[in-house]
Amino acid sequence: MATMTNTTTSSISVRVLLFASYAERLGRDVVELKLPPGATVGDVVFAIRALPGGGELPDRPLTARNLEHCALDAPVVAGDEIAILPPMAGG
Amino acid sequence: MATMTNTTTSSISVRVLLFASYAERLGRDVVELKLPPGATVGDVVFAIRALPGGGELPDRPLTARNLEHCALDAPVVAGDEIAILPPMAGG
Amino acid sequence: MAYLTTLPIDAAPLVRAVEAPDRGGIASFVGLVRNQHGGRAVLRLEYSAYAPMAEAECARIVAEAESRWPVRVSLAHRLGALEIGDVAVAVAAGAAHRDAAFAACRYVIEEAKTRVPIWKKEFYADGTVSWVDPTRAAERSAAS
Amino acid sequence: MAYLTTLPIDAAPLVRAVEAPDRGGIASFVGLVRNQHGGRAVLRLEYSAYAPMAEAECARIVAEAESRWPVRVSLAHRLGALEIGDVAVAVAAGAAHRDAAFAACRYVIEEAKTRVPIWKKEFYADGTVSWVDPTRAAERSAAS
Repeated sequence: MATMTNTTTSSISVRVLLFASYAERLGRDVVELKLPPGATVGDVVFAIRALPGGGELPDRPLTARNLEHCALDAPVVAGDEIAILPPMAGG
Repeated sequence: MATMTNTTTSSISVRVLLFASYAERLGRDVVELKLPPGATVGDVVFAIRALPGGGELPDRPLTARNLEHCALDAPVVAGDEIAILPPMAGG
Repeated sequence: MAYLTTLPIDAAPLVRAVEAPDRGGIASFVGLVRNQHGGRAVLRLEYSAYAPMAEAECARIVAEAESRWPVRVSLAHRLGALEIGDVAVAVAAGAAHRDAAFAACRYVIEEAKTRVPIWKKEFYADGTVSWVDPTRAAERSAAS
Repeated sequence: MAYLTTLPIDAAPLVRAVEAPDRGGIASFVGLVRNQHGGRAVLRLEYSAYAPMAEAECARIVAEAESRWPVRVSLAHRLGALEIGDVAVAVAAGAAHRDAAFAACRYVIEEAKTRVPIWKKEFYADGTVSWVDPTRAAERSAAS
């Protein structure tokens, strides 16, 4: 399981974006995370939910990886941009 | 059965309109008919098909009575405007 | 609102006519003169109509749509000589919800094509001319 | 063609973008800001987006529609502050035949509403504000 304190030399850095109601709940719209190799988008969500205000997010939110919708078991690699998406309301 | 030679005092006068390909086949777009009381729109069609060029019309064309689609058994009364309609092609 | 016109049709005022502050969706359809029909190159066409009945039938179709769905509908059909790309027919349906807007828009164009006494004479590139008959099977598959 | 804009959307150029001499039918949809939502009076709203993904997702939806049907599609979505009656989204689909135009237009608006990362904050007459969540049942029935 990924944690924010993992700082081994092989850890990967990802940028996590928050939007709309989720950004309001956490009081921020970008979080930089370090994760162990083999981490998934679900691990990103777990780490974000551990932050102050993060517990208000659903445990299985919509997510995107590098501008595409993705499942929670999608792998994360260094440099990825992961987004946690509130329910969409366009149109 | 209506005929164009019915001229009893109780005969009814109707105006028959022809359009598009049907008008071209008969070489005219209006025909004034006199019909016996109790005549139907089908009788109007029968009389029109007996005119020169009228035999090229289908025996059961689309018809309208006083600006509304009608069936061939619709009754005709004096002063009616009957139209014989080729297949419609709007839009 | 329904009307026939010999002037070019602009869809924008038809759309505006069905807007309202409580209507969130407007579905519309525009039928244009195509450059071919059933594999034959079309140069231009002429629409003629039984005008008073066509006006009445268009109004009846609009009224039917407005009674079947909670919508406002506008419908216009061009008559006379048209060139390729000209708007032949335009429909707009405005509703609170898009299901009703789409359903009413589709209903109106389908009914208009089969019920409104309008006839189309096509002028082909090979110099021939014909009245279009959508009830012939070959023409059904070619219709827009 | 798909784009996001903070400027007012005019549907006319979207329709023209999908016209061609061999396309006889253009189906379009315009979504407007309504003055109420779920029984509450709405004064105005704000759309925000994950803009680079929203652009990419709009382009993917257009490409999907153009591969599923023989159509050309245009899609635009407004961002920023909108007033009642403003166009929020517009779709146009042009095809030789109207079945494809209607099907593609409907597909694009349905997909856009569920897949494009855009969020709507509504400002109500009672002074409250909320983020719209169409996945809540009460809001599904209120959506346009």
